[in-house]
Amino acid sequence: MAETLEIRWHGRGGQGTVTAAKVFADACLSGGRYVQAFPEYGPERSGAPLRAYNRVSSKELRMHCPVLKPNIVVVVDATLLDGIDVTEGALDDAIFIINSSKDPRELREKLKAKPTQKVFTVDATKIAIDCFGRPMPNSPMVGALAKVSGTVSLDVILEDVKKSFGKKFSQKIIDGNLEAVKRGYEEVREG
Amino acid sequence: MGKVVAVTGNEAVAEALRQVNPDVCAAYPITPQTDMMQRFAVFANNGKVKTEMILVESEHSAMSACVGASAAGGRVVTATSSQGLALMWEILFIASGSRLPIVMPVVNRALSAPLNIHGDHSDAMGARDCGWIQLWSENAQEAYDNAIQAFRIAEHMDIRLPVMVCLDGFIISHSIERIEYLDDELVKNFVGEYKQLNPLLDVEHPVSYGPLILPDYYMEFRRAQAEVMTKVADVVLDVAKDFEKISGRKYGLFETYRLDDAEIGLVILNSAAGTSKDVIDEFRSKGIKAGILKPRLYRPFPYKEIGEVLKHLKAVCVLDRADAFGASYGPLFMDIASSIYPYKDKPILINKIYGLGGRDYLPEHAELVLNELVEIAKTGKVKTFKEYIGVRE
Amino acid sequence: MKLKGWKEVNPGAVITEAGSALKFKTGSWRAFRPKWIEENCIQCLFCWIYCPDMAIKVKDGKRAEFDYDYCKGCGICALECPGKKGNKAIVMEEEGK
Amino acid sequence: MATPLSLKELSKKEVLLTAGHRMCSGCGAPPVVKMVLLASDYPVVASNATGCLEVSTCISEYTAWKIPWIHNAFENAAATLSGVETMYRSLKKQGKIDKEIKFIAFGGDGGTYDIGFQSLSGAMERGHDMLYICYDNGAYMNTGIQRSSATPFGADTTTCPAGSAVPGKLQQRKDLTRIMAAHGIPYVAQASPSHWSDLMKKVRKALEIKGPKFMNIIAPCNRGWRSRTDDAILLSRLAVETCYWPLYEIENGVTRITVKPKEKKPLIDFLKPQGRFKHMFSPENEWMLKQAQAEVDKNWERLLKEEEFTKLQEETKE
Repeated sequence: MAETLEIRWHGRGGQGTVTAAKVFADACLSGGRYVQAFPEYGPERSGAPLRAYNRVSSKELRMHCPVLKPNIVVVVDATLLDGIDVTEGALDDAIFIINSSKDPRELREKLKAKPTQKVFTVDATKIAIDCFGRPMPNSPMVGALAKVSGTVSLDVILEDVKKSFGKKFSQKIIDGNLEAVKRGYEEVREG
Repeated sequence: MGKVVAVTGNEAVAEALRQVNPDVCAAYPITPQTDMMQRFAVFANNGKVKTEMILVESEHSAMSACVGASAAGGRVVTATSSQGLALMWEILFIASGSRLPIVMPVVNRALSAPLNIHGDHSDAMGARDCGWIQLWSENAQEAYDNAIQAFRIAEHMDIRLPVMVCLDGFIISHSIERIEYLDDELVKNFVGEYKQLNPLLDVEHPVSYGPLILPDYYMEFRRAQAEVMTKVADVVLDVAKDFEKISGRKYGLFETYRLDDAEIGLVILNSAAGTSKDVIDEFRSKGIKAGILKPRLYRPFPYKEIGEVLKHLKAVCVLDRADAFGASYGPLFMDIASSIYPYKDKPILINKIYGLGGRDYLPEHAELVLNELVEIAKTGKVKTFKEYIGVRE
Repeated sequence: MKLKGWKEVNPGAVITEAGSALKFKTGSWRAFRPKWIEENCIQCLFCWIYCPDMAIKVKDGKRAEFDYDYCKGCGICALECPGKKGNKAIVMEEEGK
Repeated sequence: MATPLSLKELSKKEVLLTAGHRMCSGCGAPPVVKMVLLASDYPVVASNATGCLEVSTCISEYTAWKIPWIHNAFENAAATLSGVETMYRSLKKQGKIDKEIKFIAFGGDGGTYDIGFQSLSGAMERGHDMLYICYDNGAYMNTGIQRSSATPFGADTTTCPAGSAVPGKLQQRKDLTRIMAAHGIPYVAQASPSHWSDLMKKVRKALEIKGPKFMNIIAPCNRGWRSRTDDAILLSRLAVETCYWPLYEIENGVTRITVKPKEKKPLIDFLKPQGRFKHMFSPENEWMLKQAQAEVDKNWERLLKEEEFTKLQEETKE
């Protein structure tokens, strides 16, 4: 892992993207790391494209502005790829993680990713439906990000998801989400 | 070491307020403060604090109720932002003039019109001379730490003045950051028991608050209040010393970053100071002697102390996240200019207005300003003393 | 009276001496002076309850003399006085006569 | 045991608003405050809106108050007292205070009907255990007799002067007592210092009821009303007898007229002694007198019906 990892999330309002960034930040706290998670602030409207950001670092994070040169770009909704340039500012060795049932190679072409950049996909929506019956891809995406970034182990991320769901949700929903994180972690693949 | 968590600035300050456990809290919603008081209300309604909530019908009544509750004889908090602070304006002066130690987090936000809910410093800057102490915070950790220290400062028997704890709207209030919480017991002991002074509820010793003071005495009361302000800095430093003992975190009247041997410097408040520090490191690695001064105690402003640390620089840019319409310069600039005014040899000062209404302050902005300062330091020539940055032409 | 300097004033202008207004005599405001005619007084105490200036002394539930230190001479007491058999127990006279 | 409401017994109590205050000679407000404070056998903490009462009773180092008292600003006597009362509840709950204390706010009509209306409405809705008392003299007297929403129809004030084009205030006064009743609070009443016993009974009753209470008390101002310095009590009595200012209470939704005039006097008996209504007596303004009387009649009739109706409703409940 680079000294400071900067992540940019692309999603739509109502998909839980901001929550995903928060859960990920929480999980990264272990090992004395510094973390940040914040959305691009604006009126949050269901369905509207939005961005959220993470920074994870072994040293104090002082930067308080959006991530402009992400190491990792997470695309929670592949339909965004048609309207938004998710590669903007991405570093030459950036990693893209996209929620899609398609072959990563196909998306690599669509993104016009540089040879030095890596493209991963995970069918997060399908996993979510399988696991808890709702098309909320954030849990599997957190799992996939944990795996690809190498920042957190599966155990830690599962523990954290469990904690963040707290008492607000039924055991069934929590178990479903844990399964979804696990499958996201296991099923993300590179192309 | 206390508990390490990843939380928003609002959450962190709400946690500080829970640990302080005030007697009364007045709350009224306004973005981006709302979820701080919301979180506190959850503590109150779940019996996690002894605090009685007053869910007022406006910020004006929030501050009015705080004045009543504080005069009654107990520890009082409220929080606000922007228009809410503006609506309180009248009563802010009454709180300080009556010497009531109310603590109020202010989640900084722009003022209307046009309507904007995002972070800038126009609200607190507008209230800077209302007799309140102001502590400013770069990040969630500082906001949490300042909130706890604020009670000790406000309630100090030599001071008895209200304190605002400023943090940037959204950038800090709504962003999740790693912070370290202190243990409940430590905070409780640190702030200590509330000490009453002329409590209204002491019916055996009736007092009258809020007399009409005619010209024969008004100036004497104002002069006395001005005198209290001169004692604040020492108390802030004493409280910081005690706070360091329980937290390991050091606070002063302001923070200097690589400023000692610097030739050029930035003066900047709150969250943008952090972003600037990373850029300063880049310039230092290129051999450019740059540093930062970040005020913490903004009111009363430590003119002398700040003048001392800035006087040796060649060129300084003061970055203001608020404009002072019709004045030549932004509010922070005017204070910095006053600080270095007494010195014969002093840096050239320029002023940039940035980040209004939530406009991002990016590293490139700091770079731009630092490059300009390098040039000014070299040539002694200034093109523009004040200008907006990050604005479209 | 010597006025205090700024170092001597109370913090926050709080007044800690309850009822200190008693030191401020308002008797000089009076242009008309109420006169109590005790023989016409039925001790109804209307004057006492209606007096805006707390300028009627009472002792053990009985009316006593006016407190001319404070009486502003409004005449409410005289107007409201029922008197005895049509004779008022309070009449107003020009001050200084 | 509570002090009997006889003047003999009451006169043995200390009056907690002292002499040496600087209200105008013949002002109707101090008797109101005196009666309110005498009515309470509990310790009272008061707040006071900016206004005549406030500036005249607490100047420089002189306070006429022998109870804890706070003036904050013009529009926030209710909000301020709600803060005091909340701190009381907090400290009581914590065992830091054990006394039974009552909380009373005083405001003039400007500070109550107008600028302080939001603060009052909010405090009442929140259910604070306090009594708000409006001493209503029908204009901004402290600043020099400007019209307020409590100024009666026709009155000549400095901002609605009786001119050749506009003959004084052309709007009816706001019926604040009824508005406060509409808040659904447990006790609302109207009182007059002329009827001291009725006034004090109402204060007593209010203080025994937990929750927010409101009393509207007429307080003549001889400067603003342009009347004599000795007629404050007389005019407040005429206000009652003409049914311009009916004495009634609404307790838990039940309306009761506490003083019914034996003979309802014509409104002009109340208007005539006051210079502020003088222009209404000129021939071309006859319509104003008629309209003012009609309004009083209408309100009085409605109040009588309301009394009957709410009584009936209460009886059917039982």
